[in-house]
Amino acid sequence: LTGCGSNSGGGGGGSDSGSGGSASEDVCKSKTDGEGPKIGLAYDVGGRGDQSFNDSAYAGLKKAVDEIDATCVEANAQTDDNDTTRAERLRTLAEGGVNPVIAVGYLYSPAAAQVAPEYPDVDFAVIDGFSTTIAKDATNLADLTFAENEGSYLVGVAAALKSESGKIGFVGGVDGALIQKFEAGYVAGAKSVKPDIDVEIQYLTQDQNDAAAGYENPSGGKAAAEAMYQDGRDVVYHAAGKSGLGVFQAAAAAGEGNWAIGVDSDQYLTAPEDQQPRILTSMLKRIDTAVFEAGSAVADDSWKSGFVTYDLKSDGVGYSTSGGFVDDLRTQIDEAGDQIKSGEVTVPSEPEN
Amino acid sequence: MSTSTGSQTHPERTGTPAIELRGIGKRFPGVIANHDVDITIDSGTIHALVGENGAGKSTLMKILYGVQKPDDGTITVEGQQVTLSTPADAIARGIGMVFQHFMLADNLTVLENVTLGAEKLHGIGDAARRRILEISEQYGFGLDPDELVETLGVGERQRVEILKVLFRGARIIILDEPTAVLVPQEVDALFDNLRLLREQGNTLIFISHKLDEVRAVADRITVVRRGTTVASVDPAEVTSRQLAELMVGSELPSPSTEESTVTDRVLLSVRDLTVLDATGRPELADVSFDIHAGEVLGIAGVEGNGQTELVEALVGMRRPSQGSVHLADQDVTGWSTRHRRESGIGYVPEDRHRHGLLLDSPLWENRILGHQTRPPSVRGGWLDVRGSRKDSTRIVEQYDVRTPGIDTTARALSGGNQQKFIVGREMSGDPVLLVASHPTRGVDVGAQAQIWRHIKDARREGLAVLLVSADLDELIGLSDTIRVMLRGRLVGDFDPQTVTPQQLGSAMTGAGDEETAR
Amino acid sequence: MSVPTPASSATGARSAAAGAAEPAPRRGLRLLGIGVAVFLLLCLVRVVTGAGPLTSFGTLALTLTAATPIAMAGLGGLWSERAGVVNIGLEGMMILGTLGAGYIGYNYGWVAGVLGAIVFGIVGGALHALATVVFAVDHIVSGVAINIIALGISGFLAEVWFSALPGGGPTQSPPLPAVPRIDVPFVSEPAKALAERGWFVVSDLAGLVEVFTRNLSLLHVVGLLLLPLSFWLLWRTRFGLRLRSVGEAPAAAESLGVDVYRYKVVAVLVSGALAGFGGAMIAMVSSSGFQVGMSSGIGYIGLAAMIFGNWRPTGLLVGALLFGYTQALPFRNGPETVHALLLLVGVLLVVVAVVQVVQRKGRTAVWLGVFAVAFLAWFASTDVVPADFTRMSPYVTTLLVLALASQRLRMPAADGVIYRKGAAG
Amino acid sequence: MSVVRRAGLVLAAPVLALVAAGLIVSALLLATGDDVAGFWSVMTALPGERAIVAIANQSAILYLSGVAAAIGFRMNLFNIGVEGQYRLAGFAAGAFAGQAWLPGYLNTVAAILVAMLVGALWAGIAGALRAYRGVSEVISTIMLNAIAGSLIGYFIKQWGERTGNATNTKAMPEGSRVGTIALFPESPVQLYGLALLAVVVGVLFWVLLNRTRFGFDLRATGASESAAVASGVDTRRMIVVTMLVSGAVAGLIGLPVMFSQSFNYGSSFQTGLGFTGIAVALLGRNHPVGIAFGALVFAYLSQQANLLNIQAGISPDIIEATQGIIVLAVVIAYVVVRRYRVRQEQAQVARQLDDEAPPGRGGPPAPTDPTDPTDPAAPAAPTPAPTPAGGAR
Ligand SMILES: Nc1ncnc2c1ncn2[C@@H]1O[C@H](COP(=O)(O)OP(=O)(O)OP(=O)(O)O)[C@@H](O)[C@H]1O
Ligand SMILES: Nc1ncnc2c1ncn2[C@@H]1O[C@H](COP(=O)(O)OP(=O)(O)OP(=O)(O)O)[C@@H](O)[C@H]1O
Ligand SMILES: [Mg+2]
Ligand SMILES: [Mg+2]
Repeated sequence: LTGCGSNSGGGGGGSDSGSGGSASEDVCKSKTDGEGPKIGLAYDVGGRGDQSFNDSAYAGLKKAVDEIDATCVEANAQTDDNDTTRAERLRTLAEGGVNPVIAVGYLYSPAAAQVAPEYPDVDFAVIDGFSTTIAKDATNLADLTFAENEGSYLVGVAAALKSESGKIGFVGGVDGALIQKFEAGYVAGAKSVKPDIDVEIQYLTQDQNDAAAGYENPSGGKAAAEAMYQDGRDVVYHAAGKSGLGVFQAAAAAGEGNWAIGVDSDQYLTAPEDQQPRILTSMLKRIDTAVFEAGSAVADDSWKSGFVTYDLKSDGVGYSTSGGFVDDLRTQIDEAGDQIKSGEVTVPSEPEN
Repeated sequence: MSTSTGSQTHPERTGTPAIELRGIGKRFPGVIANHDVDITIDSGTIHALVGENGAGKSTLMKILYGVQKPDDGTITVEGQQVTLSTPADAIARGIGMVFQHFMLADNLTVLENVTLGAEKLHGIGDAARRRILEISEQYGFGLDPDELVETLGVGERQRVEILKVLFRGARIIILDEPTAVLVPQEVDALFDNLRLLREQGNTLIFISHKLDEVRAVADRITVVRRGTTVASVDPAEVTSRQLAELMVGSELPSPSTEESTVTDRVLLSVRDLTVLDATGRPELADVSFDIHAGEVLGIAGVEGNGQTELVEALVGMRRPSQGSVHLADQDVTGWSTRHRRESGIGYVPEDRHRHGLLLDSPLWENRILGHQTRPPSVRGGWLDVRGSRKDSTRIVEQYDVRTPGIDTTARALSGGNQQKFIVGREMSGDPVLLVASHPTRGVDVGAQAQIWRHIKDARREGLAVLLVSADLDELIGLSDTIRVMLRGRLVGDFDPQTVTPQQLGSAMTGAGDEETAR
Repeated sequence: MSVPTPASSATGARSAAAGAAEPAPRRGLRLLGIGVAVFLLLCLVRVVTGAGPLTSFGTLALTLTAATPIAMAGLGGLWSERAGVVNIGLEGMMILGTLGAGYIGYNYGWVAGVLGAIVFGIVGGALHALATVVFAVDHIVSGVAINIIALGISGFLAEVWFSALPGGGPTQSPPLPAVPRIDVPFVSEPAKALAERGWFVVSDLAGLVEVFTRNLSLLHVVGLLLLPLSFWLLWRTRFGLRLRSVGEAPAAAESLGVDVYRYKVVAVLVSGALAGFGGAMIAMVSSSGFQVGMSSGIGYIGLAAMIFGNWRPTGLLVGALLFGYTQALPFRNGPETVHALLLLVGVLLVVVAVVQVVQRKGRTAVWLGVFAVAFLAWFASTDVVPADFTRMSPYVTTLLVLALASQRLRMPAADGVIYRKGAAG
Repeated sequence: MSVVRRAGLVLAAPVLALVAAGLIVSALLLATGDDVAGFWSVMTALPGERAIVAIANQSAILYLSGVAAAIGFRMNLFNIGVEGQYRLAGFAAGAFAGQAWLPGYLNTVAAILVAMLVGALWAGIAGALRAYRGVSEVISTIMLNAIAGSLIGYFIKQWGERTGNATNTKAMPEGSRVGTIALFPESPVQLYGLALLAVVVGVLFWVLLNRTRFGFDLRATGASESAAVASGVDTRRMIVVTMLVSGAVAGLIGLPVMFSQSFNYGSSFQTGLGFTGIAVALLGRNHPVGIAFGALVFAYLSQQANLLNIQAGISPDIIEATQGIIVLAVVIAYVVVRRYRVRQEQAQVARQLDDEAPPGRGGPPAPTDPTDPTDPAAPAAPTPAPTPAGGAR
């Protein structure tokens, strides 16, 4: 399990960011020529700087720039996008001479499925996507998906082990299939340690089309987590993008004995100093790896189309150890990880009811 | 009678004149509201200003009060030449003005309305309250400082307006048509107040269309025509008729009765009509009357005694809690406004801007208003634009509406022309009943006569008319029967052939005998 | 509101007269009475249902956090509309406030941040004043445009200002310095202890005391004080009289020498300042950093609270608290507490229905009765409200209250009316 | 006023406003050190075939949204609920079409009707609350927007189906889908079939407003409620009906994309159109043609925003700010131009009066009909010849 603890910063390999640095300078603007591939990255709503999902993708981009001499072009999403505007964004990227085009977020699936066949010479990838279920024959299209439930299982184990009150919480962004995967894994992991553990689930919005309320709502995250801590829940895991920053604020305010668990990248590394002591661990979803590998695949001509799953076995998900707060629990967590890898335990991907 | 050229020849009562206006001119886009105006107003006098609608009286007074800036000319107040760019400047010079239309905030109390802008004098608290009560007592206004203005009647509002001026210690007081909404008794009370004010050394400038009043109270009368002063006369030396002819520059008509056209076919029958307000107090109580084809029933009354409610109940804008309305043989009590209008009720509303017109729509669209379900402007669910335009042209011609065309917006017309258009519209489609509320209010004499003529013509054809008016001469001149409304009830029944305005006035205030035999 | 509203004159007219006549002190007393009664009922429901969070410190604290920015926006609306300028641009001014708090607060500390937010809000207000007062543009159009501009500008400038900062990003500022919080010594601790006992009324009251004595943000204190201050300024001073007169009868005000434009401009600027201040609360207290789009409609809700509160400070506070409370509940064991709320609503409806019967308003009473039965039946037949529905509670509650309360709203008479100088007379 | 001048005046405002907006935005970009030249080269670049179609598509959608909002605005109903109405309606139509209870295009037509019905009902709630309980539609529609979002979330969780990480309604059958129209044969982006709804709605809106009794009543109520009441308009009914119509049109907003592209309602459903529609309607002065202009401007700008981001590295948010600035600049320009026109018109009225009135005589003439029985005999007293007052002149 080496990949999980070490070198797992959101900043990836050559990250030069300091204690709280996330997105200091923009590598795509500062570097305009390189031998490697020219990568086009279309962000999800929220964009670079969310210190989790999108930033993780950016970290992969940066790693590609640093390690394989890639260059890059970025594009931001807008809240009122529809499939056509998303497709248009991908086309503009493709026509700008980039290869591959990587779209962050499953919302790009229909758009990528439509655009990929139009540009057979460009490779397309969708993080979390399902585009290849729509464009089934495209050979230049890949969906880079993750076994978030497996990673979440591990932090669930950590949460249950760390909790003294026997009450823990989960704050999700949008109540939908994707985040429910996090929830399901987390709850399963926790119950595997303490079967009667009390897990409170809060979603910031039920409205699937309101990504802002789910993922860009720190005050909502703070309110939800605050309630949980006040209710005696001592570990809260979030899968809510930027809203999670509010969860950390609440954890810091709740003080000693209360913990928060980050998501996507190692959020210990990007958190302000006062919050760091409260961040137990983070569920790592190696979007950075996926982005980097997609770039490399184009460079060395090894593109794989179809679904590419990043799971525990392939180090595509995991947990972080920065801060050392789970050092005493690592054996048990890793044991759980091994059980998953060996297939002994199958982690559910949907909540029970 | 004598006329004088300006004030030079006029003997001055007390030293320096209070106001001297010299060569005042004011142009609005395309309109010369005032030009070459010269007036001298002596200190301690009541000076009246008369003139047709749109002659420029109000504009002139607004200039004197700093609301509008003159383009030319000079203003001298008590011997000192001044520039008045805001009302605040005028107030500082001791000038106060009561506007033609009430300038009151309904949702504020009397105290707040009075102290507004003059807070420095006595604050906005108890000191101010005491001062208001003092003035109120001195002039017998009987006002409660803490009452909301919206609950006051017109007479009381008028007194609040005057109180506002007095509170500021104004020595020169302008009153723009203060009597338009008052009954004779209230007018008398107002005049007593004016005389009292004059005795105390104040100067009063007073505008009115009611020439008898003007002659009764003024020390000097200046006539304004087409934006300029044309004469300054001594009230003792002119008749009202002469004054009026000075105003328009020609001879005048007046309302006059003629042989009765009343038939015995009852067209409108109202029985026990009662309308309650929000608190359940009756605004209209057990009102019953009939109007026959060819009959004009005049309703006299002090404003706020239920005339508005009666009219609106007849037109269907208010729901009666009790009683019935029959139009010809049909019970229309439960009908909507639209249904009633379809069945032949024409309606000339009291407030033409609020109820009669779409000010920013062209005339031909205004032709459709109130006739949305009938030819020639509408056929089925569809507008008949051509029909409407054609008929608008007819109205414009037939009713002498002064306008460049039917595509002009209603707002661009003067009040009198707007009113003529409304009357023309309501007369089209052969109504069986015309409900006319103050049909000539604020309309100048020329237009007034035309409107009267049209009403009489239609009456001869068998139209029934309910005429509500504050102009007693108009009521007496047009009506076949006059009834008086007091506190929501019909209290008197008069024959216009014999009744005098004074008799009507006392019935309207509840002072006189309730029943006068016909 | 704003646009000369059809029904406000059609249906509103009858109620307006009734509502306005009541003298202020009596109205205040009555409101207080109703407040106490509702609170007691709440305590009772808590004891009966065992839904502790109904009056817990956490719920009340969160209520305060949610309600104060709403109240600030509402107060901003109050200032502006009392002077006759409809301000639907509050949302935009609030967004500018969050941006100001983020940029200035990050660079110069929290005090500067709050002031920065206020200044940014004032900039929004100035734009609105320029458009509506100077250019006589329709108030709604100007407000909508300002909302769009503010959102766009905040996103644009955020990228310029924050992208390169550690902890920042194109859509967010780095964490901002904390605003001090207040603990009242000798009160907060005993209150906390008492509140945790779960005693009927006593503990509930203690919870209430605790909210105002423990961990109370300084900005919230200031914000709450701004309400009585505004009341005093607007209803007890010469300045306020003039300002309100401009919203009631601008022509009359001008005829008495009041500079109508100046008061309108001042009111709209204050409005912007208040909205900006609310933005500072969102960025620095509700959360601890600027985030694009973080105002998320609070400006509109504030406007709604103001209308709800009949263009009065007390009323808008009640509206904001109601909204904040129902927004806080779902976070506190939502399915159960919102379920308990059903009982409260049911009982309240019964009470109001009885009052209506006494006042002989049969039809209203029947309607209320039907609703009351429905709520009570819903309460009795279920144990929880599905989580999906709990988040609707602020919105549904607001609609219900407005639909069932008799409408006695009265907006300033010249609200939304475009006034041109020289129109007096 | 000549036709040319009239047309010039109509065009003056938008042109003035666009120039002003351009200057303001350039200044802003200069201040932040952005690439102003790049901005203009992107913004003024002639859109390619694909972009033209995309703009047409987006315009059509925005037009529908603008009309939905404008219907309310025309009678002073501030329906900010278009957002919630079209989303709920889109969901209902998607769910209905997915069920395929009816064959082929029958299903399509029925789904469109369902969308209109649901949109109308959701707006109707606000209308009824306003008409019968006096609840401000501003508040109620804000609340209903939020409720609609939660409601859709609940329904779709209960009955939706999962595709990867997304949850959608069931895809509608092939036979019920509406094809696209190829404006350019080569372009991969084609015009949504239901974009033509915008044309239909536009024409109907114009006819409704200007040629029907209902439209007249609606405009009259908007122009002066009191006058409308006096003319027999039942304002309560008008409020409810207008909200119903507005909501029904709102219901159409989501359909072009759904029937030609996504074939279901799901996570990628386009939101925010309701709010943009308000701005578009206001920009177009609630006029059928004006709204088209507004929709085109907004669609063009957001189309270019994508490019701006990728090609010039400028945040697309500047485009949103630009849209707002244009709205404000246009209304200010309109006010200025309108004042000018009113003054012209009044001057014309005054000229007319001057021409008509015989010189040297003031005021309107007395009735001239000598046979008029109401015209009394001339007074016995001779009319005094008034002396001109004052020494001036
Ligand atoms: N604000 C204005 N803008 C343009 N024209 C105006 C304005 N006010 C007045 N006028 C013009 O000036 C003329 C004089 O108007 P004014 O109100 O002074 O008449 P008046 O003598 O007071 O009439 P009335 O007896 O009806 O009160 C009007 O006929 C009108 O043409
Ligand atoms: N505020 C204003 N702005 C522009 N024009 C005005 C204004 N007020 C009046 N007018 C102009 O003045 C003329 C009508 O003035 P006004 O309404 O005083 O006439 P009137 O005959 O005195 O009517 P009324 O009897 O209703 O007072 C119109 O031609 C109109 O264009
Ligand atoms: Mg006039
Ligand atoms: Mg006048």
